[in-house]
Amino acid sequence: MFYRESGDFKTSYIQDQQIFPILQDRVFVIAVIAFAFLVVPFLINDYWEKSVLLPVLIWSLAAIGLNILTGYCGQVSLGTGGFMAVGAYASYKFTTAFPELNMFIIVLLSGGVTAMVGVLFGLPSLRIKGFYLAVATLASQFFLIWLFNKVPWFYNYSASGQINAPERFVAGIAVTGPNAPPWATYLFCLILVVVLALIAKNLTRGRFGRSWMAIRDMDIAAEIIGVAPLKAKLSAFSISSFYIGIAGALFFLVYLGAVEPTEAFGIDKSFLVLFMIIIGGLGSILGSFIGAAFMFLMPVLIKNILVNGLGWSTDIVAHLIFMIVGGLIMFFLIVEPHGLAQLWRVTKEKLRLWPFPH
Amino acid sequence: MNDTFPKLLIHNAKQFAERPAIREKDLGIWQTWSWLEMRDEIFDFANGLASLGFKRGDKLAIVGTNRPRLYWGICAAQCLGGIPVPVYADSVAEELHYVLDHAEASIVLAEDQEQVDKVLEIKDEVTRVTHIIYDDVRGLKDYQETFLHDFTDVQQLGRRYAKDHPNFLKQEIETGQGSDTAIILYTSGTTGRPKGVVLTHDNVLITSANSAKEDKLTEKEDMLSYLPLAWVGDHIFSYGQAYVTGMCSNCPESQTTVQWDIREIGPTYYFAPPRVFEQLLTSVMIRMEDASRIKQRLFHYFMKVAKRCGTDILDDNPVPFLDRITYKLGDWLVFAPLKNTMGFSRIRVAYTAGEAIGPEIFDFFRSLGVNIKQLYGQTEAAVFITAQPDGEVYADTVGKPSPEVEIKITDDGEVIYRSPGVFQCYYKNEEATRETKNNEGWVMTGDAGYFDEKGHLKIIDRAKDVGKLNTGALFAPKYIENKLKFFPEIKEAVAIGRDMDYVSVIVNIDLDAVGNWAERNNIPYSSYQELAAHSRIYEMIKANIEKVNRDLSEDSVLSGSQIQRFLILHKELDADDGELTRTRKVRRRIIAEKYDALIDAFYSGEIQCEVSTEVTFEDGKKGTIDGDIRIVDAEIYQPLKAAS
Amino acid sequence: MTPDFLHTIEVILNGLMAGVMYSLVALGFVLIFKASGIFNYAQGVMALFAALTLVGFQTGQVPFSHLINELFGTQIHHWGPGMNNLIAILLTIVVMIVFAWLVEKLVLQHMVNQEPIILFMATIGLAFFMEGLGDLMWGADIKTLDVGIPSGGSFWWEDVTRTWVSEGYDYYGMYIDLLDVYATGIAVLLVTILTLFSQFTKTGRALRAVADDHQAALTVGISLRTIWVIVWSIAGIVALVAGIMWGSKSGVQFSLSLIALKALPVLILGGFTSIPGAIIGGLIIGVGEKLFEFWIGPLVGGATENWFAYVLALFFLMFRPQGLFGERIIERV
Amino acid sequence: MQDIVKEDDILLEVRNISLSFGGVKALEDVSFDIRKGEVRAIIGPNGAGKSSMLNVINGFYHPQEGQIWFNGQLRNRMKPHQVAKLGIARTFQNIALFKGMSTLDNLMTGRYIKMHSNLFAQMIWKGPAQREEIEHRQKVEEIIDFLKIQSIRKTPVGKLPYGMQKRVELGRALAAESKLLLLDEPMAGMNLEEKEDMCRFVLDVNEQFGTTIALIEHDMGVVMDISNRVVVLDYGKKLADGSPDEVRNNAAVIDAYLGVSHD
Repeated sequence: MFYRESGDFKTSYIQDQQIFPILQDRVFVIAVIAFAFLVVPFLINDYWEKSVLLPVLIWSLAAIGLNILTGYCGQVSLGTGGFMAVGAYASYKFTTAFPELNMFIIVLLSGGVTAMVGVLFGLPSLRIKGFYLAVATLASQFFLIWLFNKVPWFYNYSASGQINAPERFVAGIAVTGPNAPPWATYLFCLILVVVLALIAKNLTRGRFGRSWMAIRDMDIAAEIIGVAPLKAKLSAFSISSFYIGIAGALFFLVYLGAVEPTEAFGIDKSFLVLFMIIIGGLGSILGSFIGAAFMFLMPVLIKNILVNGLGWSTDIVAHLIFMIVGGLIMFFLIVEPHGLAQLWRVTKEKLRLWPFPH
Repeated sequence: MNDTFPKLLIHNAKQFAERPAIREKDLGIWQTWSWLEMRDEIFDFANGLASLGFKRGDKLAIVGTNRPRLYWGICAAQCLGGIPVPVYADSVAEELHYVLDHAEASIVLAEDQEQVDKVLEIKDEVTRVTHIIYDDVRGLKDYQETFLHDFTDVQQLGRRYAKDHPNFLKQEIETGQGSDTAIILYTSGTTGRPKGVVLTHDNVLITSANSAKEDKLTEKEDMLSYLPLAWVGDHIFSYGQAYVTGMCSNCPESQTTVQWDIREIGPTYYFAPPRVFEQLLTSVMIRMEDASRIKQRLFHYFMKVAKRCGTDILDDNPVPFLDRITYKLGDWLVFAPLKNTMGFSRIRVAYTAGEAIGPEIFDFFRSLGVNIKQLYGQTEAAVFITAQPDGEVYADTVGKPSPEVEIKITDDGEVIYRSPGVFQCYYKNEEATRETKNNEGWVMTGDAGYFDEKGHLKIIDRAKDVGKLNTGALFAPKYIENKLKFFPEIKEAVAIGRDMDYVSVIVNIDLDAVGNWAERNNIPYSSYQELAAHSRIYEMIKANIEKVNRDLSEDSVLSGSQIQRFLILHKELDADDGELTRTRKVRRRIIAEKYDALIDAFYSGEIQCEVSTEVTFEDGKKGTIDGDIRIVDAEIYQPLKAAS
Repeated sequence: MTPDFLHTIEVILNGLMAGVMYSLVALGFVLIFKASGIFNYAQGVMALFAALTLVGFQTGQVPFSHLINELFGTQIHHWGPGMNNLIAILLTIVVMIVFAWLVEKLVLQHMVNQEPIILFMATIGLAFFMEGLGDLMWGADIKTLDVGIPSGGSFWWEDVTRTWVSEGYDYYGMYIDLLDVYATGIAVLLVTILTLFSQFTKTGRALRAVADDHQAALTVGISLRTIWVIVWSIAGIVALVAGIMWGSKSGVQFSLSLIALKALPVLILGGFTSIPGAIIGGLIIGVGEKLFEFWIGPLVGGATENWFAYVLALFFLMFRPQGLFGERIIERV
Repeated sequence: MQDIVKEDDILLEVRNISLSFGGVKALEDVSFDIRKGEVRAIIGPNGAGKSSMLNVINGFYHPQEGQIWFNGQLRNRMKPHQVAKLGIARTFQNIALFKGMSTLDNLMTGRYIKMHSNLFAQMIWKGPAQREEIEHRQKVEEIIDFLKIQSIRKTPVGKLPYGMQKRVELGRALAAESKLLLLDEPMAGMNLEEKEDMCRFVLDVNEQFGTTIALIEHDMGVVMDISNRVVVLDYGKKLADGSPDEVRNNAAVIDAYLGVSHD
């Protein structure tokens, strides 16, 4: 209905291969990003920052990470929580060890560390597939968490065993610690998320992305074509972990501020992110955002309505949410295994053909 | 003064330099050549031709579909003062043989393996052909013939040739003038051998320039070049007007992908024969059939709105404010998306011609805001004889004389004209030329027509088919039949009346249309015959005929030839029974013989008539259908205006 | 014998018994996987759910009482004194069967010939759903479960073992929880029943047929769907048993559902398709993690049970992906 | 084709290949060669070991005995993706396309070994990565044009009809611009018309790109017309080897096909 593609033709492969080939889409996306950068920072307040924007951004990042591994390369992982923890602890060590280091660099370094750990735990994927691998990744989940609990070096021997984010600045403005202004933390995350999302898109639409999808769709054929499974899978693991690590770092530094590993990065987080990409859409960057927003905001919304609205007791609502989430997962896997992203794609096709049905 | 296309090319390469000159959908994208690039491509090829010994006056035959390189071939030949001779891509070997031989072509530019094979097949008979050049190498790799060249190789030769003869091409182009022959177009004559229509640069240039000015075409236009290269229309629209205005012509990926390609390009300037629009309309209706309830509601509601005020808004006549609003809404919800799916979003000017277009088809597109207009033209006139100016568009006229065109109606009603576009002669066919063109340069169209009070030309029929009733009133069977056929219920109609007292019509109903009408009104029927004989159907047809009579009565010239009596034939007219040509044209003589009984009945005033006709079934068996056919009288209306 | 040695034996014994517990859960996985190729992550939650339901019946709780009270402001909690264990257990079994039927009806039959990994994720969803449901029905508070299985240390065994120690050491004997002993007994019983069932009943044979290949099953004349319902019911019952054991050992609470996670490495060791494998795998893990904790634990700060099983499984996978008893996977091209 | 050939005309040679799975013999002492630029057919009844032979050639299975010579050098125990780099591409009997991807992406993936831009270039996209992408897109488009699959360029291959999928898979193999192209029952399950198209394409590939082609078929029909030489396998043993006519008239072959009992 809104699409007017006629006359918007491609005279070069560059045009043909852009991320959003349709003019209207481009305009829309640019508008959204502009809004996020130029308008939101002036409207944002503490509530929106802490209970909506930051978590959604950060979870989106984690979802993108897992989607690269699971959605694009077809390797299911239940170790997301563990890898986020790695990112968090790495960032903690870096911030405390090098107080002067630029925060962006710190975050990226943490991602790098996680990437290496990811490769390590990715090795089994060369021998094993499917849920065998999924189970194997549990090892990383539990082992890593245990590690951060037991080895004092990680939490700088603090009595509580917790880690706390020190106050750090970007261009003289605090982006971590209690005094960081909402708009600053928000922009800090937003920049990272936007840039990283773009990079993820570039990777997935290029040579690497195709090798991953080849492995996912038909690993034998992929090998015939010359894709080395080792390279493809490990690169997927490392890049995926890189993203998840950064998400973990932000989760700790910017969002929570103080972290106790079993609490913050338990197995439930691994499942949460997995659900995000299932519902959002496996193999879709956009889906990662939608899924993250949905899975995080849906419970918040329900809580607001039932607890604040109808004054139900929180634990009952919590149970309800559990049921709803579980139900939704089954529903989506049955009805639309490609998630909300696919639903969006379908509607879009309809709109393009409007008023015709097909 | 740029009086030839090569000169125009040089000029455009300066003026429009980097603007797109031609595009082709190839390898997944619209490969584009700017005017500069196109000039160089053409010059290289021209030099190449020269180095193959192509001289002033030589003929370059061009066989294939719309491909940039074939268009370049036209101009390249003209650069050297040679004469391009496009040939229809679908013509079979002997047709090709005739043209190559008759035109004395010395070099053939062929699109691909298919065409090359055709040429090779007849190569030995057409001895004048010295070289064959092909555009698409696919499948031609291991052809050994030495006289076979790849287009790019020829261009290579050309570049070398240009080094040795730096000023050669420049001089050749200088020496060319407007009065030189620009092209020979062979008209696929319905009768006898095709005739080669000789047009000069002036012919093509001036008509193109005039018509382009009329529609204010600029270098910003995009047009889809998908009609046969060898057809004069394409030559004017995709070549003549393109060079004159500097606009861009776009070649589809292949003949089968046109509908997608047009959707992508979204031309601003477009030509299509009526049937194309007709097919589009039907496909729209069919596709809407399986749309959801709401959508259908939406669609039909807003189409009503469009019917009410769409055309007026297009011609910006006064329209009530509320209508404007609803139309805007409709445009956003239905019209614009619809045009988008058809590729009509950007159309500024679209033309249709060749035959009469159904009014409701015509109005459908115009009410959507697609500015279709009709024109009347001929190869002999380099197309434009008349055209409809913006804001003066009617379904039943072909418009006003184009600039610099004089038109007269002869005493027996034939349209004749004189214009700068008038062709020189039929190539090597003196007496055919004399028959069509007298020495003051007036050309016979062979069509009968007249000017209505708005000053628009109306074509009513082929001149030879037009006759008179005994009353002396003018009688144009085709005109009447077409009007009848525009009703979906009527499939075929045969009007009788030449040298009779009044007009009578034999009608064939459309089994599909009437059939499901019958189902909806639960009228049971087992066969065409049964349905045809049904009284309700008769009523329906009668109503249609009377509508036609009313139109006719308003017509200053034809009001005398209203339909007095009609019948619905008990069988469908069929090519297998020789009643129609394979192209579904009515064979009047045969019908007159076959159904003389009916015709007598018409004029002996009977209301009932027994007939028994022989038919051929699908399996070729013969049989007879007997029928007892009712003949019905129709209302005749008083002429509104006295015949002029 | 030195006390250290005896300690080690004690650890091993405890390990074995813990292992039996794992095996009990793993058993449920294997059953379902063999019959339907589904890796049922929800098995652990099923145990929790079963236990909750059992307690609910025993104590005569009103299902969904919290929700009802929330909605209508009522104050109902119990409908009566409860019922005796046997009836409660039978009722719970019925519930589990109904549940199995529902799962097949609402989920599985819509997911035939989906990739295994998708089904796996679906069962994760199922697990979440049931967890929410269980808590909503019976309340999330920790409940004690007692079906009359004796528990506590066995003094007789303490006395016996005390005499084993060599002269000159003072040793107080080995501690073994009776519950574990009974659990082991019941586990053995259960396995034998299952084996008999699958050997000597028509349905049992059908189940095995399905395990081999689905087409074959159809020719046996039992529809795949009934098979699945049966298998899920059995798995449900197994879950109940496991639930009772764990429940009476450490109370009925959320953490119960986590034993599912512990069962996964067991399966990897034992192979997804082998009942004996599941049992032996369970024992290995049980003994392994206890010993590891006993020897290495103190050096690295303890709590190694959290991960030992998984890491063990991980290394194991590297060298024998198909597990101890699983069939060899041959790459078809 | 003359029968005495110089060493360097031979593209691939298998010598005394024996392969067995846990006692089950799939191939027994099979030897034959494939010459540069020829169309070589490997035929035989179902279960004759044809596919196993292909799997040996591109490194899925490693024979217990025998050698494989490619382009004049011995290669043993190579992984499939290494074999691909040597320049051997193949299609599969039961189509093995990347269902989740469009036709275009499938073909682009086919060029994987030809592409080299590194991770960081890929991340930034603009610049080297994009340049490479486009250069290869052109190549792929030529193949799309060659196989006449323009209209399905952007359709997910999962949605395509069987015949089309076969064609796309051929395209993916072509995209690798390999020296040797292995086709595993390219015409299986096709109607006559599709078969003829496929034959046309196979021959065109062989003529236009000069690619050496080895194809497997279980029915003799079509293959005989398009192949220069035919090797016949049965029960894992080589039954005959030679020109189509020789093979057609070979007694043993006739038995194998008319199903005369083996003893």
